[in-house]
Amino acid sequence: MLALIYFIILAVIAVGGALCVLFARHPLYGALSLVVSMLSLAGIYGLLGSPFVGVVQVMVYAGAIMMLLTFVIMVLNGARDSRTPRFDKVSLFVFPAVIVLGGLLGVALVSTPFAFDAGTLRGSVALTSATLFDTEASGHGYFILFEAVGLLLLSAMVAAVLMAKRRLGTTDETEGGEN
Amino acid sequence: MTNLPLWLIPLFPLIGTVVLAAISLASTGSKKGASEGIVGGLAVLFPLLAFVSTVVIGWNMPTQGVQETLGTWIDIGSFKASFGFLFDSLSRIMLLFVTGIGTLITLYSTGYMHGDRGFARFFAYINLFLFSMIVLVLSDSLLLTFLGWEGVGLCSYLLIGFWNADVSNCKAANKAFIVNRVGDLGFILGMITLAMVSSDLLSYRELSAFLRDAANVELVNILLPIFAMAGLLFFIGCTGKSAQIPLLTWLPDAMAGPTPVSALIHAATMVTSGVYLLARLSDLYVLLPGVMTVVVLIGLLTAFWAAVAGLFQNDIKKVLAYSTISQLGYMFMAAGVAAFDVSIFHVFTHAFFKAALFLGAGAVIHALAGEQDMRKMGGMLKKTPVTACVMIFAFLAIIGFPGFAGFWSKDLILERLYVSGPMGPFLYMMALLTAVITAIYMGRLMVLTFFGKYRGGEESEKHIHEAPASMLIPMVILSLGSIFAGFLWAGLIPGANLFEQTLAPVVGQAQAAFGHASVHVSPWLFAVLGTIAAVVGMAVAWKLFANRRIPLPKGSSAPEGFGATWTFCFDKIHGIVISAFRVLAWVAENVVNRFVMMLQWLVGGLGELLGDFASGLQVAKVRLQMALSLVGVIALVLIVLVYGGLL
Amino acid sequence: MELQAVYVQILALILFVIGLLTAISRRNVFFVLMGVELALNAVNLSLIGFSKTLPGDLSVAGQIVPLFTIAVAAAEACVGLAMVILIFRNQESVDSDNYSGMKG
Amino acid sequence: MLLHVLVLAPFVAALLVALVGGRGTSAYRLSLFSAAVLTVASVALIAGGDATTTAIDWFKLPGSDASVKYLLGSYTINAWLVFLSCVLSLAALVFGKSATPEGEFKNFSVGILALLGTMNGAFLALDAVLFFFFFEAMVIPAALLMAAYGGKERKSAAMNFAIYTLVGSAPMAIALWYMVAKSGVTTAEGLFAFLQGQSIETQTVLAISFLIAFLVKTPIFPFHGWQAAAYAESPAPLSAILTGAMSKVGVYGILIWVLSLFSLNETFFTTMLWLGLATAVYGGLMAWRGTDVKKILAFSSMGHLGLAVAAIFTLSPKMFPAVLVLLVGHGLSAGSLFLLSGVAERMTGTRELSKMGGLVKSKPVFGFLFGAAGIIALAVPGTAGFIGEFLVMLSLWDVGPLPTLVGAICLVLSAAYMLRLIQGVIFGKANQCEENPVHLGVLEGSVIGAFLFLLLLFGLRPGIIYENRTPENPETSVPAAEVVPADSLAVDSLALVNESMNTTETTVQTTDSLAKDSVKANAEVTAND
Repeated sequence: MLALIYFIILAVIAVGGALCVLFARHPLYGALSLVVSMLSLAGIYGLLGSPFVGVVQVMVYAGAIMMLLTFVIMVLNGARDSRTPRFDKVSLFVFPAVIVLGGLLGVALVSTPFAFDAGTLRGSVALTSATLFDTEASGHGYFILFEAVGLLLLSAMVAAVLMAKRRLGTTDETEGGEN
Repeated sequence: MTNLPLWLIPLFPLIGTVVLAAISLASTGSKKGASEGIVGGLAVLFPLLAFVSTVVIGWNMPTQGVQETLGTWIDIGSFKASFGFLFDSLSRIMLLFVTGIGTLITLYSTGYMHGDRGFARFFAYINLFLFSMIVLVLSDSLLLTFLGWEGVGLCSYLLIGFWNADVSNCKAANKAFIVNRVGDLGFILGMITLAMVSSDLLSYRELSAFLRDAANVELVNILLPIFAMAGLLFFIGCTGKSAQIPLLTWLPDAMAGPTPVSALIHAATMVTSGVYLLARLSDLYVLLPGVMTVVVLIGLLTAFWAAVAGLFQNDIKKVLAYSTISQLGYMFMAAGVAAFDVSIFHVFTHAFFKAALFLGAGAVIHALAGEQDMRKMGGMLKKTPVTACVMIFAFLAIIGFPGFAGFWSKDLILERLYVSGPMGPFLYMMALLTAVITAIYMGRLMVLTFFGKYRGGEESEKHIHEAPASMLIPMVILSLGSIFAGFLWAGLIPGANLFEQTLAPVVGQAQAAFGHASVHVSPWLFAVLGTIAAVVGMAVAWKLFANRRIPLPKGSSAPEGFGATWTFCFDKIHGIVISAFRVLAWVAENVVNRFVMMLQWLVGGLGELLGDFASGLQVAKVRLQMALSLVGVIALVLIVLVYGGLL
Repeated sequence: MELQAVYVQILALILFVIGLLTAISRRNVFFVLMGVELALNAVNLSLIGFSKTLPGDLSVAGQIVPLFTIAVAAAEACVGLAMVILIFRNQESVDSDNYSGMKG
Repeated sequence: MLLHVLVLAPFVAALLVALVGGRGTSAYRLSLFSAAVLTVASVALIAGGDATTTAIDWFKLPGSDASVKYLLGSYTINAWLVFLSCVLSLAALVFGKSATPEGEFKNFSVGILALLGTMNGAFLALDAVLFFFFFEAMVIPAALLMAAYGGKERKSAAMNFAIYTLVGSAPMAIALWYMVAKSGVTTAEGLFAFLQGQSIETQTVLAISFLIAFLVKTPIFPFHGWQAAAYAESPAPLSAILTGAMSKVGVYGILIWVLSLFSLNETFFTTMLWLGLATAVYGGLMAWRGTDVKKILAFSSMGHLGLAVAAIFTLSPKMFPAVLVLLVGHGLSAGSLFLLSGVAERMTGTRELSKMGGLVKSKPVFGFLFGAAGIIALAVPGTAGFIGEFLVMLSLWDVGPLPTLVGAICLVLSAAYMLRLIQGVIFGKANQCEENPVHLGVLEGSVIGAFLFLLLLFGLRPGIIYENRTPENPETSVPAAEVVPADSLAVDSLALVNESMNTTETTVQTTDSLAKDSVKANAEVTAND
């Protein structure tokens, strides 16, 4: 009962934050409300019994990524069109389509019987580390995946540095990248 | 008994071909070309060796002949064929005169072709021809004969188109090859028909044994329609190779080749292979009286038609070409009344006198620096006496003047025609009439060429010269042959029937089986009538042409007016067939092909339209694209849900 | 009334829908990025929610995968923002419609 | 081992040439060397008789539990076709040196070697999906080479070629997928066993789907729209490979992947027989009217292959050697004619027959080779072409006289257009200036010479081609569980098809068969005497 109440509170905050993102005029407001939404999601993760994911959510998402985003928004704030209209003709098509999609999925969800299982494992740090690094118990798969993600992050960083350097970006290259 | 192996005979010309072809190719780089002495020597040497080995083998030949199998050619279970040679009395005679006359004409050519750029090439072809011809007559099965059969056709093509810088020569060569191809199809289909019964029957010996065996009479009777079909098809092959109606148009055109080629291939040897084939298959043909009637009628028609056509020709070689066709008609007539030995005898004598005539004509042409129109000749008797003598002997032989070779053979043919059956007297009369016409057109040729005054220009008269010795020697030898060859089977002289005795083991049984009407007429009567025909013809020719003013030619030497209609009527018929195919080809290209292409473009155009339509749907905005892709996502979700049973 | 598994999924669905709407219908490139992040979060939530419906060891995968998702999202944000900066330098615009260079 | 080498080594060689081969002669030498080694390997394959590799699982086909096997096998017919593709690729590389622009030879040779690998793969594959993979893959290098080094209209010709062949094999892909999904096996014998249980209508539909792909590849009227342009616009060495080896994949496919798999009814055979004959006549007529040297050769190829297809569908017992000899003979003779016509094109600067001529005078050796190749292509007795066509006519006769007659007309037509071609190219007056810098290289000339020699050799000893060289092994019938010899599969099922044909056939006259028997008996009796 208590869990449900917590859940409802957190869910309302999360949805509210998300709606703020959708309707915000300025990206900065949007970013801030997104942080709120993510924080409440972290709470829900904890509520559901995956505290480690929640913590990572707070640290990486709400902390690092959103900070980066906010920073960039502030840097580029002088853009002449940072206040573009929120919605246009495309939205007229997108809204019904997405709502139909959501409706379909919702129907599917509601009509499918499933429930929490009492025997689920708690997503603690211990469990996570054991799964990721104890290769004898859980096989090599996760470990290799973990290494690969590390490599991906590294290469993403390198790519970002390279792209952001002024000299390297010629007009042609950017257009190619965009397409 | 020790003897030379049979494969030695074709081997020599084959070596000659390879050697001469190598010389020809190797000497293309040099300006002068290979030494004519060496090339000529080699060219004569190999046919001569073949002739010698033929004589040696022929001398020791047992009566029933020698058969040699060299190895398997095709063996696919239901069809077997092997390389094998059969040397019996028939192939002996054919080989003797093929290699003998071949050698003589090669010798002649060394003089005739003197100074030509393709000297070595010419002799390579000639040797290849001799090889093919030897294979043709020496083989022991139809399939191997066919190798020689197409081989000689191929050499004929190469030699007619020898001077290939002139496209008209090439056209004549193509015509010869293609018309021969049509005949060859008859040959192939005939072989296939026989092979349907059994592939063993393609072997001459097996075929004869099968047909002669008394135990097979019923079986043969059942199979008679198949055999009749095969016989007819083989005869079509013969009409192609031996220039009989309806496939005869190529031979006059074939005169585009060098004259020795005309003498060797288109008079003495290759064109007679049809007659040879009929004699080879005599056991088959005597069973088929219907087919034999066709053969004799075609022979008669050809002989008569070609003789008349010979009257209209102005080109000296064309006259001889039509005369060859006409004489071949005689041979087929003889074969058609089952007188195979006589037909081969006429082949034999004809080879001598027609080769002599051609070589003589070649010498005349040589003397006149390439002039072939008889209307520009005349009075050559004094200028080239040796040539004239040779020609006169050969002329007397061809018209059947008593004592000369042609007299004996033609006389025998006429006799056999008369006694052949109910149609005999009619055939005899027509043949005799043809003999008169033969004498007329040949007399015309002699008169226009050798008598009267020279009608060419003053300038060219000075250059007239007698041919060199290398040309004269073969001519003299051949003229001797055309005088004396007939005595091998002189019907009037008792005991002088060596030729008949020789051939008896091969064709005797078949001829006896055919059954002649027992009419008995004195052979002297035929001889007298034949002589009268020759004399009358000569007299008419002399009367008509000796003192008449010959109109000087304008333009080509082709006949005009009625002569042209008569001469070219078969060309017209061929033309109709060819234009039918041309129309078919036109339809194939312009209707069928267009239609297929149109279908192709229709489908292609539809595809292009669809593509344009699709690319029109494409939008430039990334966002819109993503939005549109939502529709797809929805569709996918719907599908999954519906199939998952959730909706 | 207890917390039901389906509630979590419905929340995830709502968040996903809002994220998708933001990503597609907003023109400002920052909103596009944020919409994508939101949708990713919704998916993470869905994964964890479903993993809790499974017994024992089976539930582990659903709790590990969101970690990787977050890492990939970090990489994506990193590269994406670098690209935004780069394009902004050339085009002086954060309107995603202006970026379109596609040929139809 | 040899089989693996023949399929995989060309790709390795192509890779090596691409990586190591420099600008100049090293690429030439390397590619020539590898092609020569492969040719030797193919000869060894022929000499070694039947062989199969052990199956290696490759991947699972989506939608079925069948696992595609990498399984190769050789029996008489495909070993010879592999020989053709190897030897023609070697020739193409020899001629390619002068036929490609300066410095482009490396890429050209990479393409040719890759093409060789795919062709060998298609010929040797015993697994249907593997076969299909190679069958499709060979279009890519061929179309690329065509588009890169061809004549004026090369782009559209290559496009046409690629679209035609790829679209043509789409039904085959579907039919194959259906069969594999249903049966769960991909090997030929497995599919054969599966198909035995299907109704004749199902089999016919599937067979037609297969057939269309092969008819397009061969090509058979009316699926020939791509052919003339593709052959004419390709660089001559590629045309030689296209006609000499690649078109044989179509005939091979009809023989092995249609006839031996499916049991079909007589209507089907008759239709295909007449379609083949129609192609033969049509090709002959079109070649006769053609004005472009390479188009004439293209249509002539079409005619010959039409005859081969017609022969296949006679289902006569003589058909197998007939088609094999015809294919080998045609591959060599048409290949050499295409190669030579490419040289002629460079000598005269045109492909128009009316503008060529006189080459025998200015280039005697070339003239000799061209004339000889042309005459050999006429099926003169003593050449492989004659044996092939004669046996084809024999097979046609088993169906009836009318098909034989049509086949015979094709022979006359082939004489007509081939003589026209020879006359137009090498005879007549020379239209070009004498100082032509293009010459036939020594190596090029000797390659053609070797081809012509082989044609003569096969013409005199055709047994070399159709004899089965498998060493006699009395125990082969016992351990058949593991590896079924591929040849027995092909031949057995063919025999089966024949049987089913013969039971329905009524055209064989009883008297004839009676006569045949008694003649045989008679011959034996006389032999004993």
